[in-house]
Amino acid sequence: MNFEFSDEQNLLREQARGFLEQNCQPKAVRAVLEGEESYDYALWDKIIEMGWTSAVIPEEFGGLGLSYLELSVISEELGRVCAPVPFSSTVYLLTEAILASGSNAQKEYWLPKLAEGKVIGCLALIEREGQPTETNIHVKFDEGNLSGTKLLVTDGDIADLGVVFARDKVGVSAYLVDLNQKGITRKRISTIDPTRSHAKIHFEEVESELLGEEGKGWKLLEEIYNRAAVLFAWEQIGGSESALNMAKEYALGRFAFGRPIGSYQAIKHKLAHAYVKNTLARSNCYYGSWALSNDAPELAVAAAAARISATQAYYYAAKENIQTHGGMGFTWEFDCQFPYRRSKLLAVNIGNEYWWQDRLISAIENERSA
Amino acid sequence: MNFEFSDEQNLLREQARGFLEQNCQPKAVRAVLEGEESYDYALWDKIIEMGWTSAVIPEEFGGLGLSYLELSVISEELGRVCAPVPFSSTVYLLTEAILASGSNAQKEYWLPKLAEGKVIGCLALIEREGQPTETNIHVKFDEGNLSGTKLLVTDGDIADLGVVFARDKVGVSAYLVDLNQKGITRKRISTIDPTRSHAKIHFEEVESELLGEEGKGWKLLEEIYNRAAVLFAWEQIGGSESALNMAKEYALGRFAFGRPIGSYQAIKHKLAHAYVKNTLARSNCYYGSWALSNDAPELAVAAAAARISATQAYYYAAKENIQTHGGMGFTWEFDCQFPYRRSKLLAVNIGNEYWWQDRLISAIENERSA
Amino acid sequence: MDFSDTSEEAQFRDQAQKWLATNIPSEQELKGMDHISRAKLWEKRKFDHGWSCISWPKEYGGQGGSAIQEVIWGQEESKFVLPETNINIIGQGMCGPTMMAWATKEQNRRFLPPLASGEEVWCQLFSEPAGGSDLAALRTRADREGDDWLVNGQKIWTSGAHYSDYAILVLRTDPLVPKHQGLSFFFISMKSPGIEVKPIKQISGESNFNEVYFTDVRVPDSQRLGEVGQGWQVALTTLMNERATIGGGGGLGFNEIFSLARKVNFGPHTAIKDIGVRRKLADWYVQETGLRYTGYRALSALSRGDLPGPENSIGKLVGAPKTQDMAAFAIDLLDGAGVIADGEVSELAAEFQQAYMAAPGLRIAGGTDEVMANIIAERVLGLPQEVRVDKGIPFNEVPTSD
Amino acid sequence: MDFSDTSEEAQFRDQAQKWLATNIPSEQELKGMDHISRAKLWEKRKFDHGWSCISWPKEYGGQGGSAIQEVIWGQEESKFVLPETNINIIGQGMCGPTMMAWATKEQNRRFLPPLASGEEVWCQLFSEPAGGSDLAALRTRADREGDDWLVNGQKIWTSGAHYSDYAILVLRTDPLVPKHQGLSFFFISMKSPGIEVKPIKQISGESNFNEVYFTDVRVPDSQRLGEVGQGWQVALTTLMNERATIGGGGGLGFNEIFSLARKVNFGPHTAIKDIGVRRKLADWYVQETGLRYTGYRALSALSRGDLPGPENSIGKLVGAPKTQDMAAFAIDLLDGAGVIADGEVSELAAEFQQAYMAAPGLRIAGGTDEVMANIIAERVLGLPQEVRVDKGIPFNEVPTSD
Repeated sequence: MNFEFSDEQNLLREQARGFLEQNCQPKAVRAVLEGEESYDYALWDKIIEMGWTSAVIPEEFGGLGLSYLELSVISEELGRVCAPVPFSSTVYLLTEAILASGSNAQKEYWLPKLAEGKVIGCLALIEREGQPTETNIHVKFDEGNLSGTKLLVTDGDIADLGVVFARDKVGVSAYLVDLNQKGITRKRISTIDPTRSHAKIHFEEVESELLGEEGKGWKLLEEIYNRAAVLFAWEQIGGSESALNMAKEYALGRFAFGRPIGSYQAIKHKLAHAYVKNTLARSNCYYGSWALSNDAPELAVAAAAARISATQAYYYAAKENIQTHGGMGFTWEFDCQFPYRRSKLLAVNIGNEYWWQDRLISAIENERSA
Repeated sequence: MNFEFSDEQNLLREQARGFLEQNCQPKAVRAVLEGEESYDYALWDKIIEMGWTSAVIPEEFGGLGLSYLELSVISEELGRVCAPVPFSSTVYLLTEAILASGSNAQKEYWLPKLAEGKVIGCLALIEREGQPTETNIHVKFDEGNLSGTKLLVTDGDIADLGVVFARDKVGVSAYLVDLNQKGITRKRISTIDPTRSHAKIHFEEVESELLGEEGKGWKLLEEIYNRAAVLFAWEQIGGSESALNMAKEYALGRFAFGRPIGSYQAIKHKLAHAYVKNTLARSNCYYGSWALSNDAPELAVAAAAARISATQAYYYAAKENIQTHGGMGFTWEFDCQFPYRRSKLLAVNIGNEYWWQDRLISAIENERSA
Repeated sequence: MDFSDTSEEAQFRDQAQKWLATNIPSEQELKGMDHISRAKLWEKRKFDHGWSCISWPKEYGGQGGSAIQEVIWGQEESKFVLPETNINIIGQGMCGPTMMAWATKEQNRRFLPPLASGEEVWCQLFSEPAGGSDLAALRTRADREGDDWLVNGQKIWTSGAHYSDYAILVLRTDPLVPKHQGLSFFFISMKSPGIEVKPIKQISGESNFNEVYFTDVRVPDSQRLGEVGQGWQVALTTLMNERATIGGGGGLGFNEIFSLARKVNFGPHTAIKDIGVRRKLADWYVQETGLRYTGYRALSALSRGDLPGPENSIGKLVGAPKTQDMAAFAIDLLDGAGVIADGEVSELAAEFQQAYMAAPGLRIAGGTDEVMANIIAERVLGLPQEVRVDKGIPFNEVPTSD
Repeated sequence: MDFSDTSEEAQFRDQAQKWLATNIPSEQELKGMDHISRAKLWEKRKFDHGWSCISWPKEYGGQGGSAIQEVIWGQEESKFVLPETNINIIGQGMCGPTMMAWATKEQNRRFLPPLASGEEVWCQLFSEPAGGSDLAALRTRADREGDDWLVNGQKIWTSGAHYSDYAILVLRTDPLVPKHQGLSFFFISMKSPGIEVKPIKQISGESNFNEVYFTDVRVPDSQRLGEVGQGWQVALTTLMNERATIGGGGGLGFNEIFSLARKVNFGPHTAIKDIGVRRKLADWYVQETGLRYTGYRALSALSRGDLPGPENSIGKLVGAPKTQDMAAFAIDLLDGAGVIADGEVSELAAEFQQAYMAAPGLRIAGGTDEVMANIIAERVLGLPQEVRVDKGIPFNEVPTSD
């Protein structure tokens, strides 16, 4: 039994944490929160230099060819600091989409660019409020051109390349769209988490290229989501643990009635429960990473379990961190808002908890009927 | 605004409580729990003498003609002591069924007997595990005779008269069945709450009489349930408050580390939350009683709200009462088991919480679409 | 058991309705006025026609009415679209009653009528950065100098400090005695030299509160309420009124989520058809009706002449986390698009997001969830207080973080 | 990251599997034996073939193996239907390690081998009626008389007391010093005159525990472990092993509810089609896998040679209330018929009911939910202990209820 990260992976974690402590301090997150910029350019450039965006891209395409265990470590650390960069859109969603179903030509063209960090990516799915389903995709692909509006695209205002889900003659398919061409109008949108950037994108007869099989877009989406869910969950775990740490530090230092508030059971048990939720979610993430890195048939179940428990843990830790801070917790000047905002963004970014719960049970039903 | 019980009703409450403190002490409940008898005969006789079984039966049929507010008060007090008597089956279910849809002849024949306490009643619906629905009723009525098996009937082994739901030519209908006739086999069944009595009943071509409209049995059932739900909820509230009181008294008297366990926030907040749940449920019950006693169109919503919140409150108070007692709480010799058992029995006795939640939202949808 | 007014109550309600129907200022009349002026205009009009501070004595600008009349007025007033929320709600709800209990007749004759008429606005200066739930651990000190006291320190979480004319405040006049014994209570002009007000920005982007800094601010000893060292007892008068003034949760409730669930898609159908959604909705509904009817029961007691008890803490304890969970759930229902804060892009989403960001404040301001649970456990159930390690220890020797 | 054994571990597992495959006694062989004899037969057979107390030193009847080998053995053994549950689990898991740490070599050579072979059964006598979560508040006293101690008082919650040969126990040897300082630790023959064992009936109807009464029971001073007054430190050795011995929740888990939901009707379809049921199931599933993989991580640490930490309290804290809620939910799913306790009338219902009645015990025995949360808060997160009003006070002056 060796259900642990290796020494090398733990070393990578230390390096990553040290790097982010230096290059992604709370004031850097705050600068994006309060400022005009869509993301932290300097940090993004350094992340590219570190090779993180190319971690799981095979060496033949210019990547580092590392496993998903290494990427998991990086994801957790990025989540811990609420990094204001388009990492998840580029790496977990776009790169994964191309790795999963790109043609050789597409891989040869785009993967080296992604590995070099020359391309920011995004996934464009959502057209309206509520749960996206195959039947409510209305962006249209016809005779080589794509038209319509995607209501909310994370990193959509800064991305160079998007996977866009559209209806064509066969059904719903995924299309690769160069976002720096004519016919595209992007409107930046303010969201619950201004440390990440979002846009509404309108396509007007825009050239695009089929990704994967025609009419199999929804299956591809679920495949991408299964893989991305594990990495998103690691970001959530990182954030959740950071929220718990903030709360714990505050509870140790803040006094009421002559003793630290951390000595009151109301606070102690609150934080103990946060720790329990984090630990269970983390262990589910271990299993998710194992399944992801081994391309195991258990991935559907493992990804859903990691995703659900991490979503629940992060919400709890983020809100109870503010609660533990009392009045100061909900002031703008305190950093408690970072995980509170980010937890909600990540909670709905690739389908909400309820959707994943249903998928989990379906996956278990499949496993057991097989 | 006078959203309170009247002075007379509060006086009735005091009398009822005093009566039950004397005639239904824990040792009486324990005697039924541990003994062979189906219910507390002596208590039941005295309850009949007090006129409680005849409370809402109109004076013309020999009843007291009181309102449902008085009956609510009695229900709460019976619930408080986990009274081991067939009150709910006889009064909330059978009597209500006859009041709601009995023919004049049926009323004239049965109501005076019920008022006098000569008849114990029951409602026979359940034929298998899982939620009963109109389609899974298989007990059959054909040419004046009823045949088939009801899996679980509360008070079925001691009842004289039952409302039995059966399938006939038109659909599902309710039938009045004299249970003291030939062709009926009853098997007493042990359940989670041995302080109440249960039976499996087999009917073999048994004479029975239509109650209400043919084929409208399910509608009648829902109507009976709406009315009974308020009274069941009062029993639940009484039990829940009693569980909280037991926990509170124990928390005040039990010391750990040199101070009462009730001074620890883990216990304080647990009990505070039980109090909050009880209070909200009680207020919903007030509204339920108002709707019931005024035959208000709001009854469907009011009954469901009372039922749901009382079910949730009772489960919480009953289990956390044991938890507050620590090791002694789960010993046979302590009385913590009474509310724990009873809470679960009442929770599923007229449809579980989930069924009521769905009914509540349906009732709200109806209100708002009207 | 019924919901109707007594005949006197019904008559009063009728009068109130009639007056309101013809006296709410039109938008025309308010045109160009800022929110302070709008609010003051309405307060003054109510005062002039005898509808302000209904339960106060007449000599102090009130109407000598009953508590239930006050409630009936509030119910009727809330049915109309008013020019502005009452900026003097703390002044009239908390400062006024405290003055009545502790100030001299002369002071009350001078200060209460303009408070009732809205011409002068009051605020309350209790909380401090080091205090929090431990309100009495406040440090802002007042040192005697002749007939005056010199005030130095900082208050926080003050609503309306920037437009208030007067304030009530508790100060530490003796740090060498145990916490509760070294406090004294004053009222003060907010125009006094040395007072500086700074708004606090919340994570919701709003600024409902202020920090108030004191640098050698003079307050005459004649403006002391109660004896020197008796400040905590005076403060309790104020706090007893706080529970009555500060209500349940925020605006978000069952209706909003119910209506959202009928609009948005969840899997193959609208969310309201999802049985899991229905169950969540049912749970919230019964909490809300439970709170509503608990309120009716409290009103009935009020109508009978009883005082509201600490049971009212239930409203906040249930309402605030419920609002937070509902807002989080609404965003979930909206799924990916739920994060949109821009009302022009998604009106639906922006509304719930605001609630999500404001909810943490609801769980803290006016007493945290934890404090509310303590209040219920101690004052309703009679469970023992926390062990108090600061009991009997001179304030300046109580352990703190700094 | 992988789930496979190291090559040594694999080899050991292989040997274990092979031996188990041919050595489990047949029902034929066990025919007519009571449960004690069945259990002892199996323990003795394991011992004779070198599969008992694997991590104990050889001279004490063990195999000198590693902690991970112990775990592997347990995994493999649990795959078979055994004659009986191990009646010496507390003896081998808790009493043995305590003896090893504190008894003399001679004592260990005498007592440990028959404990390992199951020929002698041991139990643990710590809890008392007045103690509960405050274990050290025990009152059963031992008074010195020559070379012996005279024991008087009552212990409670003792598993297996009625068939045990020996016991370890903590006694109060000095009530005049503070709580933890007045305790001493002994081992004792359960056959000593003056010991009376009475079973405790639980609400589930089972009797898994006993009360043990002591009336002038003599225990030789040579059977004291540790110094006089050092009993609490010795007890901590035992308790550290308790966490490793007592596992997570009870038998009820996701699989049972999942399978129930596929069988019973809920509204118009089977319960598993109900989206609300699916969500509840999903939540329980992720808790269970979370616990399982947390266990894998702990095993990995064990395999590396690290000691298990207080993180393991998670299993009980999560598992026990989950079992309770699952049992309650299962009864709800079965609806009205869910209350049937008679397995002949409804096999389906009776199973969950038993779990419902046993669950309250799971949340209490071996440390209440509240104690587990305290352990995590204090020992994992490093938050401060409760304020201790009994600290430094002579035991007989600490406030109690009587």
